[in-house]
Amino acid sequence: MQPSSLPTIFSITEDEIDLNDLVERITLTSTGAAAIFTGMVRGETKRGDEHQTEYLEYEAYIPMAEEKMKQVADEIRARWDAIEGIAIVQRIGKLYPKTPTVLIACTAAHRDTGVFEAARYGIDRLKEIVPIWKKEVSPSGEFWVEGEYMPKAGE
Amino acid sequence: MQPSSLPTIFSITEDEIDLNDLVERITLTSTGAAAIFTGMVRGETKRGDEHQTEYLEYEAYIPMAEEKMKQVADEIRARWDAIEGIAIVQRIGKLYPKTPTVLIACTAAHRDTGVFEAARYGIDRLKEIVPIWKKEVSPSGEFWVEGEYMPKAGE
Amino acid sequence: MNHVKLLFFATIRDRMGTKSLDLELPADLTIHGLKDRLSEEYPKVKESMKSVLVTVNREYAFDEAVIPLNAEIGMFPPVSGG
Amino acid sequence: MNHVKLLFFATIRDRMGTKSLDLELPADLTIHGLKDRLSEEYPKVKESMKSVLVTVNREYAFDEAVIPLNAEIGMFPPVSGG
Repeated sequence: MQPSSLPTIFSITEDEIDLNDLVERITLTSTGAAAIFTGMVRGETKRGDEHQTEYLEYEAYIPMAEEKMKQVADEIRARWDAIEGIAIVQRIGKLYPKTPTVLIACTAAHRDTGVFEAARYGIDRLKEIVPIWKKEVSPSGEFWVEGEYMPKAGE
Repeated sequence: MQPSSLPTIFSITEDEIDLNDLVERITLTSTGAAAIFTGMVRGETKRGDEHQTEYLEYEAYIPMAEEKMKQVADEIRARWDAIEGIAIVQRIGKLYPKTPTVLIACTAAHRDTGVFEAARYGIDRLKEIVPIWKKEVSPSGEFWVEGEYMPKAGE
Repeated sequence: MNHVKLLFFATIRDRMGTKSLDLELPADLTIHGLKDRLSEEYPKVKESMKSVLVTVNREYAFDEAVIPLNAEIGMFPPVSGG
Repeated sequence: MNHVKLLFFATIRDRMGTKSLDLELPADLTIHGLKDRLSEEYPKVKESMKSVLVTVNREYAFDEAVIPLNAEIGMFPPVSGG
């Protein structure tokens, strides 16, 4: 099948992330496997600087974020040609602990075709190049979380 | 935290698999990442013997399957000590193309702690040792799908 | 004598024509001995007995094992869930 | 002159005190030149300009690039979505 006819979903939304719906929308008749990553707001962080989080506030440069999500999907398809459907969703706004904030899902006919690796690659790339930021609000104050990745030309 | 206080869900069910609910039930305040695998009934299979499937009929040796799902979860925790919650669900009965039939989900504080590998291991082990079988019904007849794995002593 | 409950699944159940069977076995019978007995009494499963998986009280068990008292024995082909 | 729209996000927006700015720039100004100009006019972002990410028409852009006509320019810290 041509990549253009394969389902690819990008979304930046203030609504709840519905895993059932998203997986269904990237399932074809030939699909037998889906690997899905979701990230949630951690209320308690132990690694690094131990701290509590009251909530996170997400914002995005929406039109560019949508284009970069498309780029992440294109990169996934270029690397794993068995991938059938891709969904990339970022929830923005004020999000409380235990709430899913992001989803990457990839489907394929079989599980040994790169679906797991593709989902992992997708979340890693989203955190590198998709223009979204989060501000952490905790009992001790608020601060912007900053990533570390510096995009290169062509990214 | 002691493994005994961490959420572990096993289920063999005739009901729809609800990803949102299952992920929520294995999300702790310290959770920041979930890797989820779902398998679906393929209506069209291209790899190997190309064929169409009308539906699959699953059956399980239920009490043993539950014990073996617990064993898979124990094996996951022994290999990846960062894993917080685990859900392993197999849907049985008559299932049509595009329907999710199985789910393995693992949560952890961070995504680089083995969640992806743990979910992958979980589905691989389920397909080796958990006593569940499927019969494939197609326009050209029906046949039992047989696995290849021969469990060893202690498995 | 040892009273055991046999449970059959998938192809084995189809060939046995039943889901379960209650049997009286000699006290020191092995899994191997049980397979031989079933092969004789149910010729349809003779071929299947070569590759059948056997469980005793819901743990995989192997030819040399002696069947414990009042065991629940499962017999089935390699699993294919997922 | 080149009329461009600047969009600021996260820490950069906080320090600029605004989400966006319309500017008239010399026709051959580079990204580097734009950063210098903002550093002078908005001392609060001077430090941020050293590590800021810059986009031109929603693609990452770098110091030497000349800013095209009517560009939409984004300025923000390294991303932290997910």
